[in-house]
Amino acid sequence: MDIKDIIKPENLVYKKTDHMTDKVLSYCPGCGHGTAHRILMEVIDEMGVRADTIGVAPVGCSVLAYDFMNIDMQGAAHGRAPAVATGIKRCWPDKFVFTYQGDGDLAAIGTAETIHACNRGENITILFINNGIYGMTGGQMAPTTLEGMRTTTSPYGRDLESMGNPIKITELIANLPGVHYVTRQAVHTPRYVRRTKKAIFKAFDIQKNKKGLSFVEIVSNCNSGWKMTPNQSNIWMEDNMFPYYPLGDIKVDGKIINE
Amino acid sequence: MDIKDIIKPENLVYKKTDHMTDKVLSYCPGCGHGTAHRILMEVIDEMGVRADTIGVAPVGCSVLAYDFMNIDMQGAAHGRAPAVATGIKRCWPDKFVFTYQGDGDLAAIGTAETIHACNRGENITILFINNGIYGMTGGQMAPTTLEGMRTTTSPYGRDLESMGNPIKITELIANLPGVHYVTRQAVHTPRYVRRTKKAIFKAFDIQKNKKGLSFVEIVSNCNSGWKMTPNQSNIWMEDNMFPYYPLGDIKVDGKIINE
Amino acid sequence: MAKVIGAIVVDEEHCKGCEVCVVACPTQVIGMTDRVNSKGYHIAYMETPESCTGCANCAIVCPDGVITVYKMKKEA
Amino acid sequence: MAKVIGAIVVDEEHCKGCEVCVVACPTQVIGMTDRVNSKGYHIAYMETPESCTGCANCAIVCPDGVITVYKMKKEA
Amino acid sequence: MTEEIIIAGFGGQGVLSMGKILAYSGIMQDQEVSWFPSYGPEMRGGTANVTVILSDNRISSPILRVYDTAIILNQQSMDKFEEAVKPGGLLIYDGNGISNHPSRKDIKICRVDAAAEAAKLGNTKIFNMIVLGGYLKEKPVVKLDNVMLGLKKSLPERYHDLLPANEKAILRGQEIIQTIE
Amino acid sequence: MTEEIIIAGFGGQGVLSMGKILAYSGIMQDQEVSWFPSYGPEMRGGTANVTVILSDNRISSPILRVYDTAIILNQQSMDKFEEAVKPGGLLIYDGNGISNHPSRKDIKICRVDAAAEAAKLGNTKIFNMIVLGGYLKEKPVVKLDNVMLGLKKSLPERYHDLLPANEKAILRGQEIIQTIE
Amino acid sequence: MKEIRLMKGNEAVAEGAIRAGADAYFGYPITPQSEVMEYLMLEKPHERTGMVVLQAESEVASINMLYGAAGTGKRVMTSSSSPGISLMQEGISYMAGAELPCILVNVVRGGPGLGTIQPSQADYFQTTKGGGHGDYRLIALAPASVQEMFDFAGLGFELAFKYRTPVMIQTDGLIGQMMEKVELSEQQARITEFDQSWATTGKTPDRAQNVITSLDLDSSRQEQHNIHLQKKYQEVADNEVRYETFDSDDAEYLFVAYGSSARICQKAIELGRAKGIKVGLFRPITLWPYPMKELKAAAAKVKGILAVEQSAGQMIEDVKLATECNIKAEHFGRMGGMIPTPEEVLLALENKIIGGK
Amino acid sequence: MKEIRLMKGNEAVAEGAIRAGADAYFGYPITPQSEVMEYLMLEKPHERTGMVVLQAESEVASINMLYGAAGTGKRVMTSSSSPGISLMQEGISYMAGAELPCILVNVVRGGPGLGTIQPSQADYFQTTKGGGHGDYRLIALAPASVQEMFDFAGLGFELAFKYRTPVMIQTDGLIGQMMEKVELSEQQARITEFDQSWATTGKTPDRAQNVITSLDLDSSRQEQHNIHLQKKYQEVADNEVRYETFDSDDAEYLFVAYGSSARICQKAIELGRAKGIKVGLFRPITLWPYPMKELKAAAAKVKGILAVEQSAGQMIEDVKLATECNIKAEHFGRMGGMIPTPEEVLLALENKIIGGK
Ligand SMILES: Cc1ncc(C[n+]2csc(CCOP(=O)(O)OP(=O)(O)O)c2C)c(N)n1
Ligand SMILES: Cc1ncc(C[n+]2csc(CCOP(=O)(O)OP(=O)(O)O)c2C)c(N)n1
Ligand code: SF4
Ligand code: SF4
Ligand code: SF4
Ligand code: SF4
Ligand code: SF4
Ligand code: SF4
Ligand SMILES: [Mg+2]
Ligand SMILES: [Mg+2]
Repeated sequence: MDIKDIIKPENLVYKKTDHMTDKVLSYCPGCGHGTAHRILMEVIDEMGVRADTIGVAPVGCSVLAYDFMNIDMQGAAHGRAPAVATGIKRCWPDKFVFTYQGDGDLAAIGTAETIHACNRGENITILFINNGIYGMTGGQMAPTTLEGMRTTTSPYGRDLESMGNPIKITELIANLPGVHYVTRQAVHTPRYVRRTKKAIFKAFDIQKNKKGLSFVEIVSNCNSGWKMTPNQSNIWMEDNMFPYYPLGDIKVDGKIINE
Repeated sequence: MDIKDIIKPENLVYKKTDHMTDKVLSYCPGCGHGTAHRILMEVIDEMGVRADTIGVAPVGCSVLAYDFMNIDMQGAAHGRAPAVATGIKRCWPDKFVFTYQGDGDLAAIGTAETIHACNRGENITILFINNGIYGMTGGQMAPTTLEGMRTTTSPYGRDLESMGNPIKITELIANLPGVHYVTRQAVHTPRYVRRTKKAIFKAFDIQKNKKGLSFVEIVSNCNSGWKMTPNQSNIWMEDNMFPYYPLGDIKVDGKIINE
Repeated sequence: MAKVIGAIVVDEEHCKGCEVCVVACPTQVIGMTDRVNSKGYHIAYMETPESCTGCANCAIVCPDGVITVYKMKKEA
Repeated sequence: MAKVIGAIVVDEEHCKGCEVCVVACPTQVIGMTDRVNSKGYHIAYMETPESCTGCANCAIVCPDGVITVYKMKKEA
Repeated sequence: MTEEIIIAGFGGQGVLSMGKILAYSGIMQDQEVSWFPSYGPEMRGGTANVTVILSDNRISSPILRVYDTAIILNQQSMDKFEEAVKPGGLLIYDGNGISNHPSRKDIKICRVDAAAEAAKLGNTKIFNMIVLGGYLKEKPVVKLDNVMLGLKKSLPERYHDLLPANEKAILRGQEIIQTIE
Repeated sequence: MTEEIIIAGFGGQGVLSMGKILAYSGIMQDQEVSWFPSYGPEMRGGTANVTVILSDNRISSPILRVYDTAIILNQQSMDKFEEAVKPGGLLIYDGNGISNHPSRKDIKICRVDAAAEAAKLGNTKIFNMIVLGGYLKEKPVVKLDNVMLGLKKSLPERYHDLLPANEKAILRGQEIIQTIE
Repeated sequence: MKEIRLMKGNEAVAEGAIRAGADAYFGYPITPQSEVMEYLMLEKPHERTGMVVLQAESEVASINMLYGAAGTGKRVMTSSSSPGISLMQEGISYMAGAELPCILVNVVRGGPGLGTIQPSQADYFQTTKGGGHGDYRLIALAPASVQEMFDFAGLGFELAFKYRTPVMIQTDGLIGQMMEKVELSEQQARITEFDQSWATTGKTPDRAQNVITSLDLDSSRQEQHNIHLQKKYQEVADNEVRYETFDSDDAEYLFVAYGSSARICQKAIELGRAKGIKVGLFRPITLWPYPMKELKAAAAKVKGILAVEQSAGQMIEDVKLATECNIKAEHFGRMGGMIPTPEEVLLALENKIIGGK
Repeated sequence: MKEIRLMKGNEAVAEGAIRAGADAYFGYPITPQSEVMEYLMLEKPHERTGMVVLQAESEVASINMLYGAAGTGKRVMTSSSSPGISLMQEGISYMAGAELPCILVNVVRGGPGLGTIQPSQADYFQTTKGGGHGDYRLIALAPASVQEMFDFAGLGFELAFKYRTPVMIQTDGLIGQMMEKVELSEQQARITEFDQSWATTGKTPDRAQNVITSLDLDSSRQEQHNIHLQKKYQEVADNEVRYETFDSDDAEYLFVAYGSSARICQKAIELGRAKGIKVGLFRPITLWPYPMKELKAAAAKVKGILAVEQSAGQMIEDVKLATECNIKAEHFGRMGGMIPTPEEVLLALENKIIGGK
């Protein structure tokens, strides 16, 4: 049977959503940012809420997110996306507002804004891409960098004594009463992509029902920063990141899940 | 027996430590700041470590702490005391370094500096005076202001929906591995003053032994901001603050205490 | 029994040759071309098209979203 | 049996009249003067000096640290 | 007409609100007014003062070095502001707690023992209204009607039952003020 | 002597390090040098270029509009920099991936197919050294000895075993470069 | 009937914002301006007009909340005092770069550092020359009365939206804390149907996505953006200069002063004229754009200028640039929260300008 | 033997700090200056000299760590680029107010806002006029070569401690990212026995407590403190002006430019002189104190000045103030990360100054 017979509009199974623009993603080959972008846009597409959605891009590799997500967006200052989102949401309580932030952005310079938006229970969704490094600026140590991990500012490996502990900000904010849903996911295999998409769906649903803040962490690779090929980096991530940042729901319906 | 016979140097039982200056405290009558200052100075006095101690004052009612504590001190920018203390301690690892901070200072504007100094496990001591209000600036709502509490910026009572939840920053930072000792105390009765002093002793001892960060919260009154007499405010504090901010050790020897 | 058969189309100019799709395909359909596109990247392609089930795993996981997937029932 | 007897000295100019010491004293020794100091504050004083045990509770809790405490054994 | 006044005393004496009532009264009779307080945490337990200007014309500087009238309610303020009264001006003070009485000869000095009077009346809250009454006796820059209107404006509605007591206090102040030779 | 060079190509082609070796070589023979790269995230997968200046005198501007020599390693760079060669100057390029070959008549144009050669030698890492060799054949601005010293300086010690391969590559570049009419 | 009230400057700017139809206020307490938010909270503007008021966790959060809300086309305001305004500098630069309208209020206090809480005008440079990074300008309005505190809220929004740029209301503890009579204008409706051509309110099928950003990694496009900004600033400079003069017609000497210093100078003029000194006042109302041409013209008619500013001498630079150094011009000021008296100001004129060589 | 290296500007300032005996560096990554901290981390200065290097959680934290360490008498440095420097403004004002010595490095990029990561000089106003609040000044050194990046670390500490004031090394992405030959000076020992008369190192019985603060709620004392600061700044202005001239002896026209623009102007001079245009360069090395007298003198000998700056025109104000508007002076610059070429600069001179009326 000829392939041409299969490739027909009526047989279409999967195609990039038109909520993504046609621009070439500025990400390195194999970087999880692209996948995360796409499934987020799929959710907005499938929920049919583009006209009611305002996204907030961070400063990080995804600083140009608005070049790729074909929705209304604002570029926030480094770390301040939750404050920007608060400003938007308070004026437009019926719109969907999300932030998309890296680990440096959310867990270093933006710590106060993150904690307080969560504590106020702003009815927004935070997407948190944790790749354990500052990708954008060339691979410096992030608050989430693992012990012993080499980065350009921890060239001999992160030393807990002098550089502090990799922070589990997600577990931390889960303790705040204003936070309704907290989960940690990944996008490096089809299975996890599907799960993460479901989590994002859930987060937007919570926002729709005005139940408070939802927080979706995506543990992701930064093959450039980690100095690996994409597939190597995904394996390394499973072996090293997931044990420290275990995947799964952390808080559901306002209640922390205790394993 | 005549009182004059009792009031003799050899019968002296208690006297303000000379580690306090003779200046009149700038605090309102009955404010807990004064007591907290004094027992802190007593600890430094009794440990004999004045020559090795550098304190960091915040911006808040205790902005002039250095006028009253007769030790070397720095006045930090609002909220930044933990960063200032980090700067000092990293250069002088063998000195005792403490910060003395209000709830607005530590838990609002200074959230990021607090969390990250704790997360790095800086070997310093943080004294945290939680009076549920911004005393200095005239009684505005603080992050720790209780639900329903009236302040100049919550004149109809704190509304959780729009103003967020009173934050338990102390429980939050107790989750961070760099933090060794966390306790919540009070200074409104002699019994609690003695306990709190012991806690401060312990904190300085931990610092001496380089075990990591110690964090002593003191739930205190702000009778001016609360618009009560001092004794009224202390009763109100017991009835309202303590149930939400329960006293006692939260983390000891690096382990969280579970009741 | 009707067997399902699939096919993928890779946007060759936009493929970045990351090979994430290669390991994601449950039936090892995908290989990489020797030639490169104008950006200098090798390109994913169906090396064994007959094994494609149209499961879309490759497309779902492709960071650049350059894979389109088709599927039809093939009469046995 | 040697009974203990105490006494307190209040720095009158620096007392702020907050009355925290009053409620802290286990033997209700302390009262407040009618007169005020130059700052306009009433001043804590020993209303019933004979009850003072020199326990220092008042001094420990005085926010302004203006109480000095003395104590001696009184032969019964 | 322009009247430039400083009112100075302890934080709790109602200095600022007295100035506010005066300013409101001026507005009630279509005057220009300005009111500038000392502010900030140093007020805590310390002194407080407020500069009030009433004028028929646009007011230039809201802060001044010399005043037509100084109303002085404690010793610190006396030390600071006795010299600031313009020659020919007026100084009013409450004798309570004053150890060094004013001694200038080129100004008019009046004494209104409002603290004692308020204590006598068993209502320390009206202290500042007694002082105000004394002042208005000496300088009727605003009409009593307008003062009462001003008071009404500046008091929250729930306190309006206190208006009569305040009026009485003003009248009492007018009675007890005395000129010192 | 002053030689102003632009080296331009893809991010992964070793453009910056080639410039660095050149600069180091200059230092080895006591010249003044400057090296200014394009920088930042737009380099990610994009183009990279570096301006290198070697001179016997203090160097003024480290960035230029026109160059004595342009070394061009992809089509984008060709589009951008062919015009930037000074009349009488030199343009060296690798033909791999070039669709529009340079056409200027007022400059010297040389081609060094380093990519193909490197592939032939089975070591893509020496690509830029082959190019460098070609350049040095045309403009021996630095002596080979000094280049080798420069290489040594700019390579971390643990890579010093690669020095012979690099030297060979330079020599090979000198052989394969050809002038285009 | 005119609605007249006795208000603090801080309260007036808050009421002015409500009445101008502000959509949101985000702020953080700091003396001497905390009454702005306190007044708003007490007034429940959410019930009056639907206006949102939120106490942020810091000034950094405030300015970024402003950014977010402004980016959706809303009329937003914040207020702070010197140290808090310094913390906002990154955000202010972002808002200028992203062309977001808003009102910032700086109730200046004495610096540097924590300084004092008393009035000062030492943030002139910060506001007019660029406290943040990059080439941008703030329209800076300097009220000299409580009435203007009220009025400039409305004017501020008008200018901010006309030019899509942040407007600073630059005042100080004196104007913020003092009470004066204010004539209130009527409540303007909040604008709910507005020009959303640039605002991020949700992409609808009939238009392309809207993006709010100050980033363009492509330098030549970034330069084009900067050229666009500079053109806009030129337009503002051409059209929005505001100033006022007093007793300047026959003046031989001129005070140049803004805000509270202008008020003090007016009294000094009264005192001076009583002594026979013909002195007038030139009062810039817009600190940027500075009334360059207008001051130059005014200066041409006098013998000397005393620039009075509660600072070590900042505005004097603009006075010199405006007058092209063609006239004797000196600075007089007090620092650290000290307010000059009218007498001092007059004396300085006599010593530095009239008596000076 | 001289130690010679090929280094980036960013690396040179880091190595310069180590060799000048720096005690600590606190910083946060940002392009185009991240190599400063990366270099330090790689060099393990803790092992070389005992110097502490810590990556902070933000620029706000960095500057306040600096404050703490500097308050104990230590030699401390941070570096950042425009948006990060804006975030430090409160802290910088505090350090100036508390009279704390330190080195700040601003590797300027295009703004406003997030802007671009390419070189710019548009933070001149921020650094020289006061980005933070209150009356304070930074000593601002503008290196024009990698060698000076190295040298000015040492010079910076010297000046910072001589005057107890923060020193800004104001540079840009061009100088930070380019490599040149650097002659390294010898390692200076870290100073462990230093003047602790003011530093907070723990109160000993032989001295009163030391306090580091910028607060004084008493305005008259705060004013005294400000007067003290102003006197100090005057002393700096009198003694620390640095500048350099090129080809100015016979020049009929002058470029005035600092840092990377000065380098570009030098090439423009080569091109200009080749065409017979007698043009020279006046290069301020200290941006504050600005070489006022020196530029005035130099200007007296020429027909016109072109101020070249990668901005919309900031330094031009100081050029005008220095020359008292007595000479034709125009600004030429590019913005948003665009670097002018020597050819453009020369053309601008020909059009705006030589050809202009
Ligand atoms: C105020 C400020 N400080 C620093 C930077 C530089 N900067 C840009 S992105 C970034 C970190 C990015 O890391 P992360 O948030 O983890 O995102 P990633 O690139 O890894 O996705 C930094 C420090 C900046 N733009 N602004
Ligand atoms: C950057 C900055 N923002 C705001 C302020 C104003 N301010 C001074 S103290 C304070 C809050 C004090 O409250 P808290 O920390 O709880 O201390 P307390 O007075 O209650 O002891 C604020 C907001 C400031 N000084 N600096
Ligand atoms: S640097 Fe890392 S995070 Fe950024 S695009 Fe590349 S792989 Fe992704
Ligand atoms: S305002 Fe409150 S916290 Fe401050 S001194 Fe008074 S009682 Fe204490
Ligand atoms: S995952 Fe996508 S980009 Fe990567 S190789 Fe496959 S098709 Fe190409
Ligand atoms: S659709 Fe499924 S089977 Fe076909 S190539 Fe993709 S992953 Fe393989
Ligand atoms: S010492 Fe003890 S008994 Fe004596 S007055 Fe004080 S509290 Fe009372
Ligand atoms: S507690 Fe101290 S200040 Fe308060 S009344 Fe007693 S003695 Fe006076
Ligand atoms: Mg990251
Ligand atoms: Mg508090």
